Amino acid sequence: MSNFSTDDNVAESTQPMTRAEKRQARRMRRFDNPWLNPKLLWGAGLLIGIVLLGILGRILWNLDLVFTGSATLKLPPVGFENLRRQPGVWDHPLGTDGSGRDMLALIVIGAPNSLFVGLLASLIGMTTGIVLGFTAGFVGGRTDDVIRVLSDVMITIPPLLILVVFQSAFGDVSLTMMALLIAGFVWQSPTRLIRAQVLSMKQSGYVQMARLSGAPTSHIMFREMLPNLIPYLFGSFIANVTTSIVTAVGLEVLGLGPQRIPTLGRTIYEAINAGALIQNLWWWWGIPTLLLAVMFIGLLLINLGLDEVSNPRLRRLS
Amino acid sequence: MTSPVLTLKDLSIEFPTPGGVVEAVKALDLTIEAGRRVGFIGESGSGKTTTALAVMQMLAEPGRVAGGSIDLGGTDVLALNDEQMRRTRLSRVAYIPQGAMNSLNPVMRIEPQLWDAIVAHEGRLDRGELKRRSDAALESVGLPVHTAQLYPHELSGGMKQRVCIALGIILTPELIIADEPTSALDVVTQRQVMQTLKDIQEQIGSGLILIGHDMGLMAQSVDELAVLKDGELVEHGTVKQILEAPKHPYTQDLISSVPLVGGESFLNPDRRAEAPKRESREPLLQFEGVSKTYGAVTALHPISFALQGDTPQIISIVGQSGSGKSTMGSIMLGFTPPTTGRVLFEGQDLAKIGASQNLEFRRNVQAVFQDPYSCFNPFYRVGHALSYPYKRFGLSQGKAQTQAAMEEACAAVGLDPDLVLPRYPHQLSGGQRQRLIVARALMLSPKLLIADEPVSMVDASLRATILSNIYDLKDKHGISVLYITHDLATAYHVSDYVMVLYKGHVVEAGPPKAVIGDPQHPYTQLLIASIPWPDLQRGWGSGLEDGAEDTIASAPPAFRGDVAGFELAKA
Amino acid sequence: MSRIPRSYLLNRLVTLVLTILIAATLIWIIPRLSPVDPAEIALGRMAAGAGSVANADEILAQLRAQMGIDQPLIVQYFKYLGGVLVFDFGLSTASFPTPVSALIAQALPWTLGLMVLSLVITFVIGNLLGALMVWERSPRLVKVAIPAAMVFTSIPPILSGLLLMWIFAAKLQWFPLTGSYGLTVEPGWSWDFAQSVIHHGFLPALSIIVVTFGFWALGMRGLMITVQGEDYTTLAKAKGLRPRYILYRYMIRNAILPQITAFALKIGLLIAGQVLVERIFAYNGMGKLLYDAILDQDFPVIQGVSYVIILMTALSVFLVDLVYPFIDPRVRHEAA
Amino acid sequence: QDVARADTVIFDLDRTIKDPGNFNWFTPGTKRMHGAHQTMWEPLFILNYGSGELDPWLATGFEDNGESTEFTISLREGVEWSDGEAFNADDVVFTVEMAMGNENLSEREAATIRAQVASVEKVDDLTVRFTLNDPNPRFIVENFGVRIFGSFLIMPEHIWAGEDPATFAFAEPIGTGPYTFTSAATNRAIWDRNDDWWGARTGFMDLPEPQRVIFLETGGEESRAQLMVTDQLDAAQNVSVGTFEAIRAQNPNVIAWYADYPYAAADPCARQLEINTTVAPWDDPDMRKAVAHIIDRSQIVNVAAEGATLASRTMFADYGSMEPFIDAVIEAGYGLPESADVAAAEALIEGAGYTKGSDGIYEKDGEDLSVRIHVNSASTEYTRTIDMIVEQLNRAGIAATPVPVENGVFWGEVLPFGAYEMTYSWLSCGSVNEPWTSMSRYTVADVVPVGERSPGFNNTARWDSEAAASYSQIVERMGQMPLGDPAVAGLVAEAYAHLDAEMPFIPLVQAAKLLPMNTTYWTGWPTAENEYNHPFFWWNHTHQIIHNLEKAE
Ligand SMILES: Nc1ncnc2c1ncn2[C@@H]1O[C@H](COP(=O)(O)OP(=O)(O)OP(=O)(O)O)[C@@H](O)[C@H]1O
Ligand SMILES: Nc1ncnc2c1ncn2[C@@H]1O[C@H](COP(=O)(O)OP(=O)(O)OP(=O)(O)O)[C@@H](O)[C@H]1O
Ligand SMILES: [Mg+2]
Ligand SMILES: [Mg+2]
Repeated sequence: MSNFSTDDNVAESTQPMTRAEKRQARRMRRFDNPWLNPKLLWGAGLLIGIVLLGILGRILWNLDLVFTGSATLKLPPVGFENLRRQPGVWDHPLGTDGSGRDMLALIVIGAPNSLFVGLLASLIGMTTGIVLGFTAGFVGGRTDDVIRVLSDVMITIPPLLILVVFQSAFGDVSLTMMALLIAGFVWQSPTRLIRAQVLSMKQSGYVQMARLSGAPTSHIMFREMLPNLIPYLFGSFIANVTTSIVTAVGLEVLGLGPQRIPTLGRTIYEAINAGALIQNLWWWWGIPTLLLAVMFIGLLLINLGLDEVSNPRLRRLS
Repeated sequence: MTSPVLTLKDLSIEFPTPGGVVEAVKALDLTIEAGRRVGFIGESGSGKTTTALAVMQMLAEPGRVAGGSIDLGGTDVLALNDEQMRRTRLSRVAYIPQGAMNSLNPVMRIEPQLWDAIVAHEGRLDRGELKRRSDAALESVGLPVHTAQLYPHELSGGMKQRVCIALGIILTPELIIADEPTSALDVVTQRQVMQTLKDIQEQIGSGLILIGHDMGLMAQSVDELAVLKDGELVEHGTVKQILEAPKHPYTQDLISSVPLVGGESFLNPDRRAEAPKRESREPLLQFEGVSKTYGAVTALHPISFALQGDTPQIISIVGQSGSGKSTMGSIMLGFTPPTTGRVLFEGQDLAKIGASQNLEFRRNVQAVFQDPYSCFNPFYRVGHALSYPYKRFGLSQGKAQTQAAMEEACAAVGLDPDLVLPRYPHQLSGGQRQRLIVARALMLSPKLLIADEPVSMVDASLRATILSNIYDLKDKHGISVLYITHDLATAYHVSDYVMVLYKGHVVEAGPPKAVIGDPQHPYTQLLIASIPWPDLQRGWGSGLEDGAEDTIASAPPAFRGDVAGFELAKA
Repeated sequence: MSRIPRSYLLNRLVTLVLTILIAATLIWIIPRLSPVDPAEIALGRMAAGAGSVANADEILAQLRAQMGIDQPLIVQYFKYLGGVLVFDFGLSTASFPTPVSALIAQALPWTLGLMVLSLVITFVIGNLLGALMVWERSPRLVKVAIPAAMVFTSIPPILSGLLLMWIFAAKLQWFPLTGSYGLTVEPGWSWDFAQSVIHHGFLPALSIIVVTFGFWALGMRGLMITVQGEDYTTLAKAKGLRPRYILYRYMIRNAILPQITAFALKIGLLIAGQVLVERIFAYNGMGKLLYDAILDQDFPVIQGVSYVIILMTALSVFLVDLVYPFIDPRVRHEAA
Repeated sequence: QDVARADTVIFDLDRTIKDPGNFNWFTPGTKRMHGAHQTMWEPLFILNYGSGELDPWLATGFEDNGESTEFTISLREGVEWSDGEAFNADDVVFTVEMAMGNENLSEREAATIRAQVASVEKVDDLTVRFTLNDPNPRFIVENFGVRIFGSFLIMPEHIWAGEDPATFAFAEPIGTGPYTFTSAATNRAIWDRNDDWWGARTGFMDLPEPQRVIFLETGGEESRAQLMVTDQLDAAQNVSVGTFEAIRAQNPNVIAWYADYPYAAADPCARQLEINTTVAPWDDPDMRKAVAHIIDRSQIVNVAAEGATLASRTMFADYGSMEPFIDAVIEAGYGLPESADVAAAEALIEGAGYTKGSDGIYEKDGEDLSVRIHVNSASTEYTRTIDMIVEQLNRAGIAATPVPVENGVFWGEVLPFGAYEMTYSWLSCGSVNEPWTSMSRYTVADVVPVGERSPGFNNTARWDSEAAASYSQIVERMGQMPLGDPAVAGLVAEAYAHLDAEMPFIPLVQAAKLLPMNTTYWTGWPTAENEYNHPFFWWNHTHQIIHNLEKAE
């Protein structure tokens, strides 16, 4: 009967013992192995689902259906009817878009693409953040000043500007290029935060201890400091994947992404451009949005789960 | 006869954990009368805090009261609902938490933090009334009224602790629970704070539970003692009863192992071995006019000394918190560059040590840091902290030998290596960690060991064991030790030479028997007087009186009795 | 603010100016990295309208002169810097010869009004919800509902805007479909106008709020968890304070501090992110201006808008730096 | 003052009014599309797309000196500016001379006048004479007849005199039209009827019925559709077929140019595939013809355009006034079929020495037959059509890849410099009532090497063969003939033979604009059945539309 519980199940302890005990036992197992965190597992499951969708889809589905005019336009998913009273057909279980492209094929290709952009951008951004953050925190002095001003400046420059210039210069961007560009806008916060962490860790007992043990700088940086940042880096990475995906989709929805490669953002862009809402072509914008939401929930759950893994205070029994 | 303010009947508290249910408190029976002071004493983890929190109904997850009852002046605490319990807190039972240093909201001034407590229980009052009450509370704990306008970070630890006490008494509760209110404070401040607490408790006539593990402090502060061990109440009686005739072996042990200035030494004089000879003729460590300033604060005034180190010695540095002890240690390690002067190790200027000599220097100079909590990388098992430097300094001759060395070092500080080494730092208590750090330093057998409060977190009996181990090893391996502490009693026993630091100045120095046994300088006298003795006959000194500050500041330093191998330049 | 030491102020000012200078330089350089010739593009755009252009060379030379790109780069650069200081970004190429500053002056009030307001609301709501996710006394429903609501964050703002438009403007007709004020309302200090502005701003603001509050909520959650474990929270409870009071004055008050810095840092990014919402609601703020400029490849306008965004970000960071010590008494104005 | 919705007509504006206080139409930007040249500034003539005739407006007629080097325009009597000043020859001469004397006035109409006119003089108050640099039988329709979008608009001398035309804002604009400027903001402009309009007084025309005209920025397809559904808009900009059907399902009062497919009205710029004739293997006319055979126009119509357009039969826009010339081409056997003839294409490709590889792609000397098609990414119409064509080419054995480029880059750097192999565009745009304008855009006179800008964006295909030379001669001859000369149709067919033989570009489909029009408040919209003119209400001819509107019961 404590007032201190912060988790969802405040009322639990007043329940009859038998049920509570069973629950308790289950939670206890979970507690024992933090990685068996249900949030983490669910989150990872959702993301793996997206990847599986990509893999299985490539094996089992005819990807040539992503081409314009592969089918009747604007067919609804199976079991629905569109405004023209055409029913959905099993040849295109999720329907087709306004150019007669198969929705299933579109998402089989598009969803992993969107995830890929997010992961890659985040990976590059984090790596940059780690390198710069460590350098700034460790070397200090001028280098620190330069890095700080640089990240302050980069935080102020709107990504749109760079993308517009890039597109007018090269006409089109590839997924990788897109990821690189987005990475240019997600490295600043990791840099700032890692720098702060490194500065505080530099003062911490165990770094002092390592110095006392005659450890070289590389050892201190990579063997003493870095491992402790891992939970944070993971969380930050996941958060950045989300940001990157949202940024990518935002740019794609502006028409500023890869032009020819199906991604979820681009599909939504096309749907909106074609007036899919008023035409009640909900599957056209709804399915990619749903997948984005799934990805987002997956990432969110992983993030929450990682929090609990790395922060025992959250890992309550009740 | 007064009525009891708190009656604990058959109280059991448990924490279900993956490893099974921890019974933190087992069938505790205790009654506290109004106006009485009861001390809870016992080793770390014995359930002192848990009991107090149960009374507050603030047990940490997943703890729960498994049985028994808590009766607070006629109210069954366990039957209260959330709102009733909220109203009970502070107005009827006040809790001054362990670690009061961080217990104040950093972004609020002191005054509103006092006011909101009143308002939460008595509703809106007018400003003048609030101000009158809060000023009265602050004054009653001996704080100037203007403190109300300050932010917590602008207060010293002692002041913060007193604010917490002021908070605790502002609604004149029936019961005050103070959880180790002075463990983070130095002796001088501790005395002042305890005095304040006692006075005010007497004034409002409430009951007081004082939690702690310092027998001396208890002897000086409480009427009754409750000795806890492993969640069980092993002994309960008046202080007099317990001090004079402890029944339980644990209590007996607790009382007998308290080191006393002038008391019996806990060291083993027979074990003195012949120290190996040093090669270098240069003094081991030399300070040449070293000082350190942080902005406007002068942490250390210029000081010069030379430690020859041919015969290993223990030099103690004592002083109040903030007197510059750790700063001095850090300068010796080369972690903090001195503002003026230079530090020489075997004739080599620390500021000019190159990368190649660095390893050699590190090998020779080791340290035990003051705060053992942060000294272990949470990512690694604690064994890493021991084995890494051992290998790094080329002492290791294979895995098995390293393991053996580690085990030996653990044994020397009273730890079971099998139990401790494979654990992660968060699985160890503060005391265990501190001992491991000592073990690590000993294992590396340096020429110079800087030990900054190496035993502050362990209880009295262990403290004696560890210090005597250090004492033995110093001779065996020829280690000179700088022992930084504010525990004058241990300094008295282990050291060859004592320096008393006051605001960065050495105010008194000499052999311990002279300096601590017969203090000349008013500051040293103050320190000695502030020690709480576990002896009811002996009063708790007079403490800092008005004008004492000036006396201390103006008194000339007293240097007495040289010791061979250590020369302090007398400025 | 007499309490701010001069040396600190000076230091911050130098950083501010330096940041702005470097950023301004970057936005000048970036478009010039592109191999395309802006004059050719401008000419191309004329042709795109009509399918052909007579006397192209003459027009091209004119365009070059108007854009100032017939001068050496270094001259262009210093002219640009000089101009930027007085908010002179040259003339828009797409609606020549309107000065970019005039376009920005037209759009800025709307952006400040709507975007900044909704950003502030998002900030407040996001942080509040994030705090409730952690607070021990939040109803269970709240704790489930908030993470569920955060799913909206995955929706592109344009889609949320369209959905809201579809429901509240088209179907229910509670709010107007487009514009920043009524068709026949004349701008001015009248109640009619104010009412109309609020009525029109509601949906665009809502579509921004819905998709962005999640970021703040998530950040706040982490901070609250830390604060929840602090000793002062425990003591607050032991003081018998009302839970809600503890939430606001002890927990949120402390947890929000880092969020404020983050807000200042993100302000520019957030404005630039709302481009499409402004577009679909035909809400003529900076976002819409930027969107049109992107479509028109109107670099002076893109530069001008970017510069204003940069300025806003840098200024808010500067302000937060100055104000921070007042909201967090532990931090002092130190030049470092 | 408040005007009832029933007395207001609301037009859609697809862009922001960047500078609502500026009505200087000589400088670029949207300074006349939000009502200025639809309600306030009237043209001298209006070209009727149905009949090909010039309907007189502020002018009553013109005379050609027979060599098309001198034109004399007669102005209508009694025309007044809305401030009461008379509109006369002085205004015309003043405005034309202003355009001629100011290189800075870069709007297309001003630049064209500058390029064509040698001098202008006032004959009397209602007569103006233009002398041209070169003979140009199309001078009037090109400059004063609203042939495409706008016309050279006459400004009041008594206001503009003494102002610098490059910077004058004309913030309190006046015109001769039946509406006067009331207010404008970035997203809308309001015009109110001038009940004292000269036209009604002189009997030129009745006062138009709408008391107020509003041009409103709508923000995109979805919102304009919603506005249309909820009767907050009377005429909308282009929407897709699906959107149109959805609007109509919710608001049956909404109509379009045709009552049924393709709904949309043809825009004057028919779409085509440009082929750079200097790049191998597309320098071979057979290869170009093969591509033409592969392309299935009906599929483009049905898929890319969702049925909202028609396949092009020739290079021309399918207007009533162009019918004689289109017929001439088709009768001569040069028209294009709607569907593909892949077998014929294969024969041509194999004839050029290619064989089909195992991947289904043609090869020669170990190299795949491939082509990169540049496409302007500004519109989904462009990209969708090219997607379709790329598909068709790939299926037929040509490895085609699309290269999307941004609008400005496309027009600024790709097209004029010939920096493409194939591209989707509408470069034969121009003819709406006579064939020369379009045909003249492929003459050898405009051929420059790849890497130099094609003058006037003409013949970017760099078609420069013998056939091209013969073609150019015929077209040149045609250019000298007066408008309406019956011999022209024959010459068109003759010239078209060369185009058909060498295919420097491949006509694809008509460009279509599906403009929803709302009959809830107003009827009398231009439709195929009521074809007083085309429905592009952002053009200078919108005066006609507004005069035709009638209140719905
Ligand atoms: N949250 C918890 N989860 C599991 N066990 C706990 C928890 N809190 C306390 N315990 C256990 O309860 C027992 C009593 O702890 P308590 O904090 O009361 O000790 P203490 O006597 O106050 O010690 P100290 O002197 O170190 O403060 C310990 O064995 C501890 O391990
Ligand atoms: N890094 C620092 N920056 C600023 N001031 C410091 C710093 N380190 C120490 N000080 C100041 O120097 C003085 C001496 O500090 P030091 O840590 O040496 O005290 P100490 O004697 O070890 O005290 P304690 O017994 O509390 O450990 C104090 O006033 C302290 O505030
Ligand atoms: Mg405790
Ligand atoms: Mg210290």
